[in-house]
Amino acid sequence: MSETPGTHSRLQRLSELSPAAALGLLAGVLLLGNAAVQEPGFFIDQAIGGLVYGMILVMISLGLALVLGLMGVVNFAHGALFMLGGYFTYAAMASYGLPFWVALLIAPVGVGVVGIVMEVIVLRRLYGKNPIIGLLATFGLTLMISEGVRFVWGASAVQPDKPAFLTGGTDLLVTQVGTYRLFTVVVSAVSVAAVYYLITNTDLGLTVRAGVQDGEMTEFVGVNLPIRFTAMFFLGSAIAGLGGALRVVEQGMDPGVGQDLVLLAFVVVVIGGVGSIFGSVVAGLLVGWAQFLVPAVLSALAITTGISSIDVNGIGVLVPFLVMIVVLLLRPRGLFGEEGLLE
Amino acid sequence: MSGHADGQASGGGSGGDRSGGGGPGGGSGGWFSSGTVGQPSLFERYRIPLGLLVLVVVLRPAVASDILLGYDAIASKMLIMMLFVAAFNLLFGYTGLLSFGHAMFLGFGLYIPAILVQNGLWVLPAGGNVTFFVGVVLAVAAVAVYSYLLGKLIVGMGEIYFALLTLAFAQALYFIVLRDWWELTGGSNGLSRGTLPDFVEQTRGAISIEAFGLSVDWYWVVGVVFLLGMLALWQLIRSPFGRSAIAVRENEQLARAMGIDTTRYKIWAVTFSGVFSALAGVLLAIQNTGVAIENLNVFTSGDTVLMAVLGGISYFFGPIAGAFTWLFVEDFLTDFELWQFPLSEVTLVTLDLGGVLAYWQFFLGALFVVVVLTAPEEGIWGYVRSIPTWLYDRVTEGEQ
Amino acid sequence: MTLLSVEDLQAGYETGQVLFGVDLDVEAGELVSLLGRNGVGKTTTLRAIAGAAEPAVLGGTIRFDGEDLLGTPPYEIAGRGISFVPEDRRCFPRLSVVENVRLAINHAEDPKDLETVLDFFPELSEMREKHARNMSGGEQQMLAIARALAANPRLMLLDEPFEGLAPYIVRRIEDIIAEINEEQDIAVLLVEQNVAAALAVAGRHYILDEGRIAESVSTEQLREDEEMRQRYLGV
Amino acid sequence: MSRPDENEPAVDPVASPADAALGVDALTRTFGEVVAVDDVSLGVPEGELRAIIGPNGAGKTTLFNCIMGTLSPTEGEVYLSGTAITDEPEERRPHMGMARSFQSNQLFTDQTVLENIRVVVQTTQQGAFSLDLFRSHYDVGRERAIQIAEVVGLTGDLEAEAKNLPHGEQRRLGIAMALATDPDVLLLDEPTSGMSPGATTQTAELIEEIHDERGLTVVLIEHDMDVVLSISDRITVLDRGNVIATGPPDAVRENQAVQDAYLGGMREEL
Repeated sequence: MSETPGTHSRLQRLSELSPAAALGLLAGVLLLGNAAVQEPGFFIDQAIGGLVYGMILVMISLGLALVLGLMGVVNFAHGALFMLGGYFTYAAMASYGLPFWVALLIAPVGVGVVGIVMEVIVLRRLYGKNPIIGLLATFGLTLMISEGVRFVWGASAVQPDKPAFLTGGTDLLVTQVGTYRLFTVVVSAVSVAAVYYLITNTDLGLTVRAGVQDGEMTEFVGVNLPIRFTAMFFLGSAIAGLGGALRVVEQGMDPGVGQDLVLLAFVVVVIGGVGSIFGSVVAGLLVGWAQFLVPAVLSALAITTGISSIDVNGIGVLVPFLVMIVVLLLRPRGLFGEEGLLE
Repeated sequence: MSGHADGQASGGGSGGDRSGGGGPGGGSGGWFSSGTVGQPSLFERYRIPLGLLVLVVVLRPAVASDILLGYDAIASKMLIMMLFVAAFNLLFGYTGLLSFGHAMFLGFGLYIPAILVQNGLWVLPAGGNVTFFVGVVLAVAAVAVYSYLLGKLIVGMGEIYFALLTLAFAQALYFIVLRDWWELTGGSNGLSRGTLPDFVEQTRGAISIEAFGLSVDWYWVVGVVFLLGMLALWQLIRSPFGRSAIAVRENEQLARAMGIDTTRYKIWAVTFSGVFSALAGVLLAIQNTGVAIENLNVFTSGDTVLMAVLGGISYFFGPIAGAFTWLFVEDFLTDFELWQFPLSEVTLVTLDLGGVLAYWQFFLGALFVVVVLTAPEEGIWGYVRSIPTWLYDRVTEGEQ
Repeated sequence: MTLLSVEDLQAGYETGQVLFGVDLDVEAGELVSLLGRNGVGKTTTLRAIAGAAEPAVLGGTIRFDGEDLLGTPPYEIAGRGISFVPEDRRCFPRLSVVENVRLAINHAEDPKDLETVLDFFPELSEMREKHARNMSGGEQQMLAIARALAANPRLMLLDEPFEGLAPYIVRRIEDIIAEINEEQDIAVLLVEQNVAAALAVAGRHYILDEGRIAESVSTEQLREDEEMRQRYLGV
Repeated sequence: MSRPDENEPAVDPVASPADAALGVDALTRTFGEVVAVDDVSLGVPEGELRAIIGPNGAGKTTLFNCIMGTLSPTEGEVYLSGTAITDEPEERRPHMGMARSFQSNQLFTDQTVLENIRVVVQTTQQGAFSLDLFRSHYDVGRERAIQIAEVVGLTGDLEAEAKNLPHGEQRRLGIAMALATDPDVLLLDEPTSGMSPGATTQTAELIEEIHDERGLTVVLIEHDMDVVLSISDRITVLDRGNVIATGPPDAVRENQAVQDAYLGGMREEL
């Protein structure tokens, strides 16, 4: 995982695509244009929906990519941590009557603490081992967290009340967007930027990057690595918790959400390229948009061509998987993946 | 030391059904000794088929007894899940590929025969009916082609990718079935009655098979298919093909350097695993008298992994032990409310555990984590197997 | 003053014991070499001093500045003033030159200044942003030494710093080591197979054979005693 | 078998690598900007026991991996009995007549000694892939595997699991598995590393025996100069990715470039 010198070189590498891929890209742009012309209102709604959803995906994938790229552990429990963030927020607001702001602070910290417990008791034993073992162990943890949540909050969905000042809509010239959705996008973008800064520009980021490349040597240089790995895991968990907190207010939360979303997050990480934080951000947005825009594109195409069967109902959920299969066929390492990681 | 004791030790302690062990340990000595170097005794050679036979005969009366579950309908389901998890473990335990989406293969067996029986083959003229058996054959053919192509696509990308990609493919397939664009799968309702072949009879919840004027209990039908399937898996593992696959799992770099085409062995292992899983799916459809979409979702896939690892992936009987434990615990604990000690007749302590035990998966998850962290390849069966050796060691210690 | 004192050190790996009682001392500011053929336990000795998880220490003592080092985690040993330059350099391949050095600076009690370190290695200051994996063997060796120097240690452990390097680079590294030792007054324990290079820089030599110190000699003695060189070093 | 003349100078006797039993032509392998093997050419005549020596980091193992197809060379060709095999996948090469043993212990660790060898015999008999499903593995390649175990002296441990063998026997098992591919050219990567002096001598004798009795072409990477000088027909010296000398042991021992590079740059003052 080397983030320092190069977003540019990365984009350059991406530009070395084959003519066929370039042609595909052109076709994509044309299809999007068609959709924007045919049903502008629907298109913009979907684009914004995709952005909000993509940002949530980025939040989940980011923590997953951090732990995977830096510590080499495939954390299946990451979705469960996201879910837990939602439930903590719900508990803080609905059961303890705390204001939304406070809950937004408590939930990530709480999830981070759960993350620390997980790291100290379980994950610490997995560094440097076969990632499959990590996947299995964290899968067991997922089961425990889901059952725990079911035990405490029951199996049905929960949703706290939206804070009053975020309930309305905001005019964005062409369309109106829920203020809360904008809020989600802003908070996500700020957290992504903060994480990126942390990894590339702070000592914590430097030591953890070094620790992944050569843990023993990092300790020889004088770094107390275990504590730093724990800190990094706290961070990854806290971001997932924040994502959950943002989502529960908008859409509610049930014990099954974690498993569904962690799967999507894996898809995002695989598309972005294992080991690349930057890739996860790009892929998260890409998947979010694809999921929302493909239906718009198909709907517009159905209008243009007059063939109504093109407009497949509910194709959106399949889109991330189709994107992943296409990306892997063209670039087995994902968009920005590095050679040799997890192979 | 007597020959008898020697046989005990080598049978219980080393080699045997361990996927890693090339041949049973001990070699000479034992009940049916052949005596030459490297040639196991007949007993050791056919220990696994014998064990399977005993299992089928004993399982139903055992679970039906009051000490255990007290009802026998679960026995056939246990056998089906054992076959399914064993098919999964052909891939994970013997080839080293962790499939996190194994429910999709099960789904082929669940859905395809039912869909074909209900709708006929679209290539045939209207009314081109498909019998159940033809449906099964086509399902197996379909799953073979699908898993072969899937394997070809994703097997070369590394273990973790394989796990994540099988998960993703399974999920994609799940969504397709759920959305039911072609009105074949019944979406979230699944497929119920009418999809079953007409030789299946149901009377007061018990299933039997009517054929050639005979009525055969469903359990014995499952037992026979289970035996055939498991024996085929066993033969696969002991065949030269299976040994190469094990070599691939043990040390892929070395295997390639020694001239083994590791990629092709992996692809074919995926294929065989898919076929046997689909076979379990066919049985499950009849067992449940219909198809529920839950059998296709990510939780079913996850449970499969849990059962295999809990049971012990390096042993042939590991998945069997795992599936048994899982279903037993599920049934036992969810029905269990009052814990009376030591016996219900003479109770000293009574505990109401119903509230906690409803969340039994929490404890199973914890047990699973412990197994993965301490002995990821041993599981319950590894533990059970070590008991005779341990006892034997204690006894001989005393003699010396 | 005796800075490092190793007594009756016994250590080994899962595959078997390697060290069967190593005794050696390094005085403050001294440059000592530890010589021996392949596989006699030179690297094992250094790793044991640096506090690596492997080998396991089975007996004996390691004292630094009078304090027992056994059981101390490697990062604390580094903190007490011992820098380790292991075999194969082990620069962080996907960190830049500056990041490699800064890591050491960030985690030492009384580090040197980044620019001071880079000034000491003009070759490296020309490639500040280059990733270590893209550097030649000699450049990596300099970076590994620079990283160790940045922590401003009292003792530097060097494991075969001349291995696989071209002769003119060997001379350059020899000069660097001599300078570090003489001008900066840092004690050095140098493990080598390259007898000539060791003779050129070190004043005193231990010869390790089958896990024990077989001889402790001065440079002059080793130069003159061809029979000893032949017996233990094959030269 | 070509035994070199005692007075032969330190040059490679085979003019063209394409004519040799094993040939390497202008092979280069780089990792990033690091050149591990730099334009190396070699020709090993049929039946020769060739040692490749050089200090750590000279590029010996990289060269080996390029020859065996574990790594693909950046440039250059590899020839086996006159056929260019550079683009053949790694798993094809044992079937073409070349086999290797690994430097670090690479075994099927949980399997018995017999099964380790047997699975290689089976692969040699059946090819890189075979859907042989209906027989038992007991019936394929067992006798042959036992014979090979006898050659390397592992008969007493046939049923022991490979991971439980002592280090020296594990290395011999590695050699046995390479032999089981029935090779014409055998490549051994530091077969005596980490061995006691006694075991080293035994292994050297074993290698010599295999070479003499079977007329194999053997290429050997080795650190221990005594072993190399006593058993090899010719020695090739690598230094920093280049061949600096090739010739019979005595010629190489006397060669000045070798003295400088390998034996630690013997200077006048030493």
